[in-house]
Amino acid sequence: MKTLNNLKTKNVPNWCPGCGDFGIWTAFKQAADKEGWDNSNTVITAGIGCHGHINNFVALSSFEGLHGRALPVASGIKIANPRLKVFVFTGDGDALSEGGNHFIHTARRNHDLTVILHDNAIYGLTTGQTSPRSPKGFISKSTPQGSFEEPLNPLALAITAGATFVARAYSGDIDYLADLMIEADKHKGFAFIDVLQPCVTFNSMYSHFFYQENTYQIEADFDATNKQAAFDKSLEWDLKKIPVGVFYNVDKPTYEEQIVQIDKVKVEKRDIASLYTKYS
Amino acid sequence: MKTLNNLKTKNVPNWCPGCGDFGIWTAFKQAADKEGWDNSNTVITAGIGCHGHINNFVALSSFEGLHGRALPVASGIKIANPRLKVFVFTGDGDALSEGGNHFIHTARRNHDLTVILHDNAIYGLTTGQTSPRSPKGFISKSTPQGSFEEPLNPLALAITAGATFVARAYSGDIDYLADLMIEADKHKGFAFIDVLQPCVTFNSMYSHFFYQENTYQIEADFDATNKQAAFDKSLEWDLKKIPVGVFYNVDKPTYEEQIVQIDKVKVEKRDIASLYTKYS
Amino acid sequence: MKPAFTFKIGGEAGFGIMAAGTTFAKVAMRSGYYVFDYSEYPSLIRGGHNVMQISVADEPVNSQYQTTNFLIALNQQTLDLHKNELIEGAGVLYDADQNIKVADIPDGVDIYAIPFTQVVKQAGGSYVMRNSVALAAALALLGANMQHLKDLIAEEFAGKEELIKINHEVCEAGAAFALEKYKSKNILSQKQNVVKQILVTGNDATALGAIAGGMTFTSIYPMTPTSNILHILAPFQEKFNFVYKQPEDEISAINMAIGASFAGARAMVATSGGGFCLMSEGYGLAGMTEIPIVIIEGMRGAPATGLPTWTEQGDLRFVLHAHQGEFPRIVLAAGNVEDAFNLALRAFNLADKYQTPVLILVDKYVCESHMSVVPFEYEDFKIDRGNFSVDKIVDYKRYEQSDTGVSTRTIPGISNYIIANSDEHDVFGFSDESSENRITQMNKRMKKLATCEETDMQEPKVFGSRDADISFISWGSNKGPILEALKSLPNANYLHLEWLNPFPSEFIGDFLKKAKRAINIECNYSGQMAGYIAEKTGFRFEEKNNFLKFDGRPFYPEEIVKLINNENTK
Amino acid sequence: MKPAFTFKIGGEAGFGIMAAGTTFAKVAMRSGYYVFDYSEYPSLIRGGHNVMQISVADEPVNSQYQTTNFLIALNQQTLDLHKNELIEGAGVLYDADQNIKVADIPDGVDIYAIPFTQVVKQAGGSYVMRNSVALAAALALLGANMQHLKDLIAEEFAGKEELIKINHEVCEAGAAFALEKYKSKNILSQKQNVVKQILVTGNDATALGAIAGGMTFTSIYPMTPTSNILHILAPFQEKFNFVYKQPEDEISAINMAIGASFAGARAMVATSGGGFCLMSEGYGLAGMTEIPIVIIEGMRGAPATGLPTWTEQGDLRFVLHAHQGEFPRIVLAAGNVEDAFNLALRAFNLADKYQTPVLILVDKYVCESHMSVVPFEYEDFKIDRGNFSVDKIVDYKRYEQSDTGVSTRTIPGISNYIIANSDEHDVFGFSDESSENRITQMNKRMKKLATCEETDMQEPKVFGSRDADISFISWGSNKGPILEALKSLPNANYLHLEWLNPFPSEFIGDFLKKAKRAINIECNYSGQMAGYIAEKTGFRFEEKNNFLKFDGRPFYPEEIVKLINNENTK
Ligand SMILES: Cc1ncc(C[n+]2csc(CCOP(=O)(O)OP(=O)(O)O)c2C)c(N)n1
Ligand SMILES: Cc1ncc(C[n+]2csc(CCOP(=O)(O)OP(=O)(O)O)c2C)c(N)n1
Ligand code: SF4
Ligand code: SF4
Ligand SMILES: [Mg+2]
Ligand SMILES: [Mg+2]
Repeated sequence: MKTLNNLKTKNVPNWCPGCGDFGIWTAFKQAADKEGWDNSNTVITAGIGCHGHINNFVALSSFEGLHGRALPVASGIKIANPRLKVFVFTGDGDALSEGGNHFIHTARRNHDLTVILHDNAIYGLTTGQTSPRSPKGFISKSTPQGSFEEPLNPLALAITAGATFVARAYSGDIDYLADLMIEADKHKGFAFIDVLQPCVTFNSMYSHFFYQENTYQIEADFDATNKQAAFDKSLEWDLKKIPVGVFYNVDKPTYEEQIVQIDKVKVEKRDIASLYTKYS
Repeated sequence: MKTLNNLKTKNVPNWCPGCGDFGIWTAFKQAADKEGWDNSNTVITAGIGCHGHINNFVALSSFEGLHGRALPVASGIKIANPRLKVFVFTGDGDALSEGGNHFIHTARRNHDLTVILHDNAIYGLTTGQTSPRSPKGFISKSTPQGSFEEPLNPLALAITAGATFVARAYSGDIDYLADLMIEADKHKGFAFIDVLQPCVTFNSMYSHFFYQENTYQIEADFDATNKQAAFDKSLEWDLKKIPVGVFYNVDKPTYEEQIVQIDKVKVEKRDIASLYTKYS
Repeated sequence: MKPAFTFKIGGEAGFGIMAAGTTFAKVAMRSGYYVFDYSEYPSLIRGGHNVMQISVADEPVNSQYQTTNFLIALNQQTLDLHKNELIEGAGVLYDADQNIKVADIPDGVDIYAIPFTQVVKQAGGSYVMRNSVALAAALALLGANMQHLKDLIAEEFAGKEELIKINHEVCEAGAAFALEKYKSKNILSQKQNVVKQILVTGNDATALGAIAGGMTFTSIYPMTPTSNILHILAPFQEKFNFVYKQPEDEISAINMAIGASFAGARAMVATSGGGFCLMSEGYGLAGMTEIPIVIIEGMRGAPATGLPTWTEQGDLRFVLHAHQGEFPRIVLAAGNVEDAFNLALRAFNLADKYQTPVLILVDKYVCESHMSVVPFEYEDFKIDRGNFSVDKIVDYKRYEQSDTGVSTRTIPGISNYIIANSDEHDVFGFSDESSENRITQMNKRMKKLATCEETDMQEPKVFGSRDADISFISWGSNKGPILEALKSLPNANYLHLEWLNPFPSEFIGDFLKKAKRAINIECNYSGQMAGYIAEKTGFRFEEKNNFLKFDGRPFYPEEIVKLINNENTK
Repeated sequence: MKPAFTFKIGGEAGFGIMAAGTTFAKVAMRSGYYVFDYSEYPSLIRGGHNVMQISVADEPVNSQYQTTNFLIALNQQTLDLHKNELIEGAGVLYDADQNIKVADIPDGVDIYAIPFTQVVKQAGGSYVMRNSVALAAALALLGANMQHLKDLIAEEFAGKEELIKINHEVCEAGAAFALEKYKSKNILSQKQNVVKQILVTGNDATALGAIAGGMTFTSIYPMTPTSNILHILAPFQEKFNFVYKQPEDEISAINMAIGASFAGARAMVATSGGGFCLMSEGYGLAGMTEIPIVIIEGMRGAPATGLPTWTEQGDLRFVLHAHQGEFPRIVLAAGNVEDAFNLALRAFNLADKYQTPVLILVDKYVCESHMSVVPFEYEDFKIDRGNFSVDKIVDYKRYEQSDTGVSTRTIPGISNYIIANSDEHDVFGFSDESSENRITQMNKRMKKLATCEETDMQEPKVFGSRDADISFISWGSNKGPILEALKSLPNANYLHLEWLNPFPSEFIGDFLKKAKRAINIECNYSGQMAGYIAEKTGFRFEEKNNFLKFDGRPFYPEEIVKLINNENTK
């Protein structure tokens, strides 16, 4: 089993000091350590953005592809080898803007993936433009007059589209986030964690302080198997009233357990003679 | 004002006899006739699919672009000339599969469009493949073993994403559909009508008979201003229990009324000297 | 003399024209003939004009012809559109129950009036069986072995005895009516020695090649002219143990395929130009991350939605240059169904060997035209996964330098640490923007193309004699019409280009330099191959030697022959 | 002798290197010098090495240089990486408060040790003002007019008197400390005659050109190196009455722009190669529906995510051939900020005139490098919307034939019936798949390119004497380094290509035929322009005459000079 230490790579994380991505990184390594996620059983995919740099800092096999396309790559990996744990690290620009179509369709198919959204409500890597998570009125380089658009609600969207595990955590709450990651991994199907991740450089609105002040843990008796209740809960977003926890958690067949099982490396020449009748 | 007759073009509709698209076409012409939608005030955009052929059969200025891209073209038109009524005719493959990303983002921005989904739960023009609206287990050329995927719920998706008017009708109920189109047009903001449109050639499951038997009109006292209620209602889909009517209807500022108003044709050479200070 | 007998059936879209045509072709094939068919139809489910032409010959036949020897007209429009194709001695069969005007059929053409509906009714059949009457009557008049038609019906309706019986009766009635009223000709008579053949389209051949070649994953978003590949593959997933996935769009298609390939699968996608636009970002991603994938790109009339059900060869330059910057891409073009099978079969080995995308260009003409061929032979073919290891490798370097440019590939999940990174990366896969690393990795990747050129690239084939007066040069599906034209042009030969990248520039340059007169033939507006040859070899075609066509129709052998003969008599 | 003084400042990303460098450049410009700057930084928000070099000269200066005359090292890494660029008589200024090793600075270089933090503290400033100390010290040591620095600070913090005061004090302290300890040189002294100049990047110039040229709609999804265009434009929407829309992706960007243009707006998009992949389907849609749009394509290291913050010219062939089939596209490339302004300004007229996409190729080097130029002159420029009518037209035919290929365009909403259709269409816009119609419409569309070639295409410019021994030929941002190299190569001239499609083949062919020795210079792997020239003119560059670079760095004038000189002495 890998230890926290040997998940390190030769690269030192170069996120801005204080960036919420450090919390996600630490939580993931902690969970990996606890659960024994290593190169015998795990692969990660990442989008393009500050979040995507994570693949340079975790010594697990990884695929950092194109902006917005981490999900289809992950689905392809999982179909080819369902025994792999597949983690997807994506950003709000990556998953909800450029890759919005994949987000809803990957959820609806219930691919057995764990998807971690670095939700900083900003385009970090391109130096600060409004994202689909930025609130109405948000001022940034791309909306100097304030954004005119309602943000997307990634939890409601995931629930609506067909995700079977939907949760939220704040990136600073490392132990809880690590536990959620473990739970999401154990869940069979599309497991989605919206991580409230402060971008200390380009989004002063959603700071660590803001999330520390305004989040609360979902009630212990909340029924996470009820879609309507989950949807209602996901609409809550107000001062002191941002719920974190598991919103939705139901059992459904995963995409991978329904389809033909191919062997990841067994590639054989095939005899097609039996098909000729049709063409004769 | 145009009459039903002079909205005709030189082309005779060539949908399959019995196709639900005839109903949509007729309802639209009826509404146009009643409301005076003509080339002085209206433009239509269409996707690629059987549905998209409609632009050849209605004598209104039209843009039939690429598969999946009717919505961004429509948004561009509306931004450039907010006085135009813009109708979007799209298919379930067009709007929910190829164009799924535009669907959620156009809804969330509340562009002032009327979007008519020819929802036949199939890819018609490409001769019958499973669509994101086809039910689980659906057998088609692309899923001969039955589809493994849960369908998308376009109403729930529209409500979640931020549409402000969300309704459903059966294409055979022409008068009602025409009335809905008029109401949707009058609505300020993203107005979406999911039209249950039988494809008599490739989808025998959702026939005219099926919809005639299984739809019911939403209760008169239903509160369409309540998002949660609308969402709950949109989840209903069962034998004898497919609601039609207005699910959601709220007032919010449209995208176009918030942004800078450009004049559609006023293009002027501009003096940039005032900007030089910044660069000096 | 035209080296084939050409049969045509036309009518309104949605009335089973293609099915009837294919049945005719199979009867001819089972009777010992070679056949080729070509169909035209609009981008509509119903309405519009559908037509299918079948060339039948004693020797292998490679294309359609402009003239028609026998026409079945299911409606007036068919007659109007095609009557002038009828040549001396031809026959035309039409529905006498309709008010069809036959007044201006050319002289010397036999006219067969058969009341389709009446015959069907009398035989106790239903309206939808009218095509069977027409087909049976035509076959009878051509002296065909009617047992083949009966067999085909029995195979189609296998298990439904009632349907078989009534269809057989309808056919018999049609044949009887025709023979009673008209004299039969001895044209399609049963041959003694029947070579076993199959009747396949380019799409069939591609799908079969992919199955034979060991494909384990494919994601295809439907798009004419390659949608049929998915229709052919989807039912056989369990039988052959592969996954077909219908994705939400083409972007997802190629990224899923890349993911699957990264995890060890043999992956393929198929699309047309519009979908390929959306794949173009993933195309280069595969190049950069060195992931093998096979891409089938089926060209059609363009730009934009264009002429969705018509043919063109306008995407040559696009696929050669799609995506920002440069990466090694192997680009091949299929000339006919046999090529389509062989290229699809072998593309997976090439992709694995060079760990990069292999793209096969086809077009509507080759994708959807049937040709009869002897069953595909690939005994010598072996799966070659290239430098691929499932061993545990310590200090593994995914992008290590090597003489060939190829490094050892492994897969996740077997304790190797493998990094794929779309950023420029070092030998491990970590992002590295230094000048030295950039140069090393670019050279490494591009080296693969040079290796492929030396090791795997095939010389183009020359058909016909080496020292001809006229040398045609072309690529893709023009192969068919050109080979047919050669039958009438003994002084011409043909250089067929299959490898487009890497490109056999030297061979081509030599050939062209030696050619007495070289003529470039292409189905696109500007002569893209002519430009490519000029760039690569320095040889420039004079304008009069560029035969171009861009109206969505393939070349006809007669057009090629006429162009040459007219010039010669000037 | 190097015709410029080169100043460099380097340190860790996120520490205001670019801001300090730009301030230095402005001081020089306001003192009457010409400046050019070039910066390098990784694709990270923090960490990694940032560096900016400013060339200062008495004459217009067009590029960076390999050698450095004055270096500010904010950290050890900067010294290590750049010390060898320092030439005899150069100076290096570093932070004496850090434990920086200066041991192996080359001989003959003046070393200035300034304790940044200490000076800041003593002046009562805060840690973030350390760059001000460095800058003030450097400017003082170079004999600059310190008032410019003070003015720039006052402008930056306008309205915040406290901040201005303390920054001024910090600067004064920095200058005083330096002058006390070291001797000042007379290098950046104030000139008497100061020509009014502005300091702009290619992105600035493009944005300004678009504003001046009447753009009314733009949708840009952020992507290096063109994101700054949106940052520049967004704040001025109300002032100049246009809309900037941030779309969900690049597909939406181009389709929105097409919709806006259809409705009458002047529309633009901007992206880089990866985003352009996603736009490539819309590119041809605009071509097919004959909708004017302007596309800015900013190249960077590729393929895939590649080298996002580095330069390359690898997308030439891609933009020339992107999209299935063929349609008329006008492709231009900007050589420097003045060209960027002029091309953006005029692109809208071209797009409207030919009712088709106009694409401007830029690259990271021109997009993000500042150059000082006299304010843009465009008095003679007039808006030309081409054949555009807002009258009511009876029996309107959107795609009517004409001699030029251009037909009358109108807009929806004014009672005209106008149909845009991505299918092949007839004169009205209705779908039409007939052969005759197809040929007519293809010829009509492509005719526009021929018209443009005759009417609007500009001859390429030759810099330097017509009969030189060496003729450089290149395109895009290489213009800068080549023009600088010419200053040291009196026997060389330079043919700069701005129009890439239509392409001035005849002019270029003539020029190359006459050239004693023609050398192609490009920042890409395979020499795409060389290939294009071979295709279009028949002229083929020998391998030794292809100067190619593909490591993400632009050419340096010294490299070009050295290549020539080394060869001459061989
Ligand atoms: C096709 C494409 N378009 C645009 C970009 C430029 N780009 C890189 S990262 C990014 C957005 C990043 O935002 P997000 O996904 O929220 O990640 P963050 O940096 O905030 O973690 C963009 C637009 C790209 N790489 N590819
Ligand atoms: C980029 C692209 N991919 C694929 C296609 C092929 N195509 C044409 S219509 C269509 C689907 C039509 O389905 P839908 O939108 O539901 O329309 P319907 O025919 O059912 O009305 C597809 C896949 C295309 N034209 N463009
Ligand atoms: S820019 Fe924001 S998201 Fe990116 S590393 Fe810095 S703090 Fe984190
Ligand atoms: S295929 Fe279906 S959707 Fe298309 S025209 Fe026919 S019935 Fe209508
Ligand atoms: Mg983000
Ligand atoms: Mg549909």
